[in-house]
Amino acid sequence: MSLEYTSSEMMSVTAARALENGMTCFVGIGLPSEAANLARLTHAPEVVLIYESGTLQTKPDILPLSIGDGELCESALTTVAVPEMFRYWLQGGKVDVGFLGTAQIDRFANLNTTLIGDYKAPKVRLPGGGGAPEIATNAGEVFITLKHSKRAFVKDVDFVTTLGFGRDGKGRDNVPNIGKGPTRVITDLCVMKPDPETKELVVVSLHPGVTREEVIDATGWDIRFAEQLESTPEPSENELTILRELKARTERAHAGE
Amino acid sequence: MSLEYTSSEMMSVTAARALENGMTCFVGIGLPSEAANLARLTHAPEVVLIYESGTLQTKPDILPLSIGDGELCESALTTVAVPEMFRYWLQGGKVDVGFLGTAQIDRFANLNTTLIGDYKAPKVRLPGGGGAPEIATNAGEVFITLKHSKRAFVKDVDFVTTLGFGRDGKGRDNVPNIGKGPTRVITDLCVMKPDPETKELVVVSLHPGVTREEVIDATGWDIRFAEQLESTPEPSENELTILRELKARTERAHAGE
Amino acid sequence: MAEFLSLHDAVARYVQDGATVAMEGFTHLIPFAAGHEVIWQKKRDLTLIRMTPDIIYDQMIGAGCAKKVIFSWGGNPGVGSLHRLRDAVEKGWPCKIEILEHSHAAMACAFEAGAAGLPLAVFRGYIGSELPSVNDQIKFIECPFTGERLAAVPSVRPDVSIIHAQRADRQGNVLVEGIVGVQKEAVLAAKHSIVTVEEIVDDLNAHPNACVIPSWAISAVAVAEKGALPSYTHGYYGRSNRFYKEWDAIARDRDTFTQWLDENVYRKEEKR
Amino acid sequence: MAEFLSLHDAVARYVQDGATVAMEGFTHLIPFAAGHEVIWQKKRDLTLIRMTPDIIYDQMIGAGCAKKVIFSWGGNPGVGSLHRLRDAVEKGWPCKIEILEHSHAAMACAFEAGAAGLPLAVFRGYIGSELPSVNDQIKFIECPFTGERLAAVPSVRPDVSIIHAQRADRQGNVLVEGIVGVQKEAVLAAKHSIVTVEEIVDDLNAHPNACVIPSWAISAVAVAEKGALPSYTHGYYGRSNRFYKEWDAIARDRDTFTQWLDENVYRKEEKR
Repeated sequence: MSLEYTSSEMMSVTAARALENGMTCFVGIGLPSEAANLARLTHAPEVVLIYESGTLQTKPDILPLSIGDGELCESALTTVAVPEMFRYWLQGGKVDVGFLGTAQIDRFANLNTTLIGDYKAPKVRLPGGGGAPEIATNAGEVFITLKHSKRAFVKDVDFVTTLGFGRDGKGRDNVPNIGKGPTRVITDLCVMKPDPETKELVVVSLHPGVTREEVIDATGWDIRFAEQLESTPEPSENELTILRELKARTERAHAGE
Repeated sequence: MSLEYTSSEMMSVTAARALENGMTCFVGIGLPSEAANLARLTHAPEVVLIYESGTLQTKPDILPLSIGDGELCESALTTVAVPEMFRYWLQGGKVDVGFLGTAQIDRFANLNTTLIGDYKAPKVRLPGGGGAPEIATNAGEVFITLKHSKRAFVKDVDFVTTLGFGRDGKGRDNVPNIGKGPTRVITDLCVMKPDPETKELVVVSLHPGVTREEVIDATGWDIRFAEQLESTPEPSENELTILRELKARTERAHAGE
Repeated sequence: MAEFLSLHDAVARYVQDGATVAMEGFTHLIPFAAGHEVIWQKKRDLTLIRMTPDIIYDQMIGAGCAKKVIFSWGGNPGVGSLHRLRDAVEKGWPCKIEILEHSHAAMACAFEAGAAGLPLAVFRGYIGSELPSVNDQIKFIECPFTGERLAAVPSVRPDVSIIHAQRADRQGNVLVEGIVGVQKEAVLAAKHSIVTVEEIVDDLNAHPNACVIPSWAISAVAVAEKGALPSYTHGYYGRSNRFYKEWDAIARDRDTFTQWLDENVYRKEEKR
Repeated sequence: MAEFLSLHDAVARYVQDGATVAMEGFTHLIPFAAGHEVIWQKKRDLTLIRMTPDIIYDQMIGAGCAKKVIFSWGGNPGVGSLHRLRDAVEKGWPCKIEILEHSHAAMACAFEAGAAGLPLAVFRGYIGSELPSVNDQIKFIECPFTGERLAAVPSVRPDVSIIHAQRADRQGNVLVEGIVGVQKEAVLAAKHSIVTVEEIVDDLNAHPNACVIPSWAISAVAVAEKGALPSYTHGYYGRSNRFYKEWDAIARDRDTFTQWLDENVYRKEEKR
């Protein structure tokens, strides 16, 4: 039996599966938040979700629109001040994985959420760094999820808001007290991991039905594929049902006042 | 009509009167605590008392034995963590006056609560600095209260735990972001203030019935007296009654388990 | 002791043209009523500090109150861009504004350091980021014990901070509850502070370790019922996610924005 | 996730001879039961960190557990000296101990910095004090923005921290309430941590901003009813001021101390 699902759903389910039960995860808003909560509602009931608004171990029933929705506080174990969140919980080394989205990512998994073009005369001004620069360096490792496109996957980001492995892949070498950095990138087409040596992103798994050509066309550099290229497991019926219910609940809640 | 009172009572009442209504006061345990609470229960009902245990704006009904008695927390506006107390409230400049006791004090109002003798081979080991070193520099000004004796009032302290005006009287000169330092010392014999120029302590007021000779005999340096030497006003009946009730309540409470 | 003032009088007294102003509230408890009062009083040349400028600064920037914005994430949460901020930065409408941008960790630590009376915040940050190349206020120091290179930023010390909170008692002590963000830090770091509250009560009924800001650490308390809408007040009313989404269309265009401002701030405030 | 262990097993597993140990509780919630367990298990050569050594470290020092004490105020609060601490420092009984002393502000900031994962704490302190002349761990740095000279001390990073708290839920999340001191910081700053609690409950019933330490930030939770006596537990029982006063006579003399230790720790614990 083959299930019907969208590439977005495939991305969310794959991203969710990256989280192991019991991990502490510092969650970015949007796709990471969707994936992290799906993980919590499926295979990882004891995953600990932390949002930068200060909400520790939160269990929202609907996805937050903002990083500080009331739902996050009401369902949290406790809520701390934002300086404490960044100092004790993130910088203090209590976070296993930072889960981030981005506007632009390059071959060394550097993230740009600052701007497109030149800093002094931007073509497009993006929201900026937010929590990402320190999440990416203080968390044990980093998962990144975003839609695959040539605009997003560029050879070199216009601006390194947030360190992946630096413009030469060596940005974490010999830096004390720094996390492993991005260990996987989950898109709607595939899963990528950094090459253990060069730190360049390599496709390790293609989603069902996706071709190498599609990935190549959607990537702004000469993307490499792992020798043992895998096929990403399909979503289960249970995962899809729970994801769809979560999104439906969320939509209903946000449509109201 | 002349009231009967002890020299200790005279000291407490005089120390209490130094606090103005509405001041925020960082309170040391022991004599300062007694004086500060007497002030609150008499002429200064809105004096704000802060103890280093994190209790903000506390109104204990009995005097605490320790700096962190339950009474302090139960009667406080709120209780914060100790790092916050020292960072936001003291170092953050929210304290008008630090009220301190001491074991030794010298002519420049430097305080020693560390040891008598040499640091490596002390004759008497005292408890140490506690909150005093930073209370004395971060509070707007400092009041000091202790019993007058030649052992306590020495020409040069054995160890400067806490800055008065330094070993030469110039310890606060050109230091940025520092309080005025000790502005008065209240003993069971007299009130002293630093000379505006040299910062050496000068007796400005003698308690009723106390002679210059008594002060000279109880002071370990060649103590000076102000030209306009005043006589400290006597305690009022109301002050004595309230002080005695406070001490009686405290004794009863501490005698129990 | 905090003085009880009308919001009008509090803003008139403490928000001066050219001042450095922090209006905080991390998604929750954003002081919109105070922001509208600042717009209505046509304050100008403000340096606006906020971790997340949000709609409140988008409105103030569009209304011409700002000459500079210091921030760490400038978007409409979950929706998209802040169009008025972008129009000011990119095209100088209604006036040119300067921006200085940080990361959240830097600003959170800078507020903490401001509350702590320190000139700088030290933290492990900005490693490998290019933000230090466009923000000359980011420096690095060496730990004298370990030799580790750590980031340093100046502390935040606003002329005036404005926050919204649930309630004050009759002495002016304020209870903040829920997502408390950097609000207490903003108040303690500032020379002056205004707190708007939903209501004044006899007793805060706060638990022993509640986030209570004492009256003597606040300049003015002003009642502003629903003063955080379209943001929310935990225990009082929810966030208008709908308005946050609608704002995108309103703010996208100078004319619709101007009309909105006219109808919802200038004329509404005049009716008071 | 915290493991529920007996106090015996928790101490046996996490407190190793030679370890750096912080047992915190600022007058309130001092973990006496855990201290007695450490004595009973005859742990040796510990570096003991505590802002206020209090009776708990006086007992541990007298029992020969310590080789070094790091502290900022070493007295019996409201009573007088810690005679066992003094006897060890001045006369080397029962063994020589080294002391390293700070101010409260320094240690509070050092715990904060430890919790924050930093190698150092920076604060405005030790101005004009002679403590830096006897403590080589106190240094000064220059603010790169203002040039101000500020104090720096290494952060506190214990091998194990032990605190006492009101209660844990069945997942091992812990509520601390009242005078919270540096307890949360001590736990977060340490490699391992033991929390003793008065009781285990189904629901902590905590308010939104309560001081709750999540289970996953704690190594072990152990039930120790009345585990803070003669210190106290807010909401459970009061401080035995009487015992604090009585301790002065007990501790003044080596023989009475040894007898007290024998009767109240060694033999009492054996009966378990």
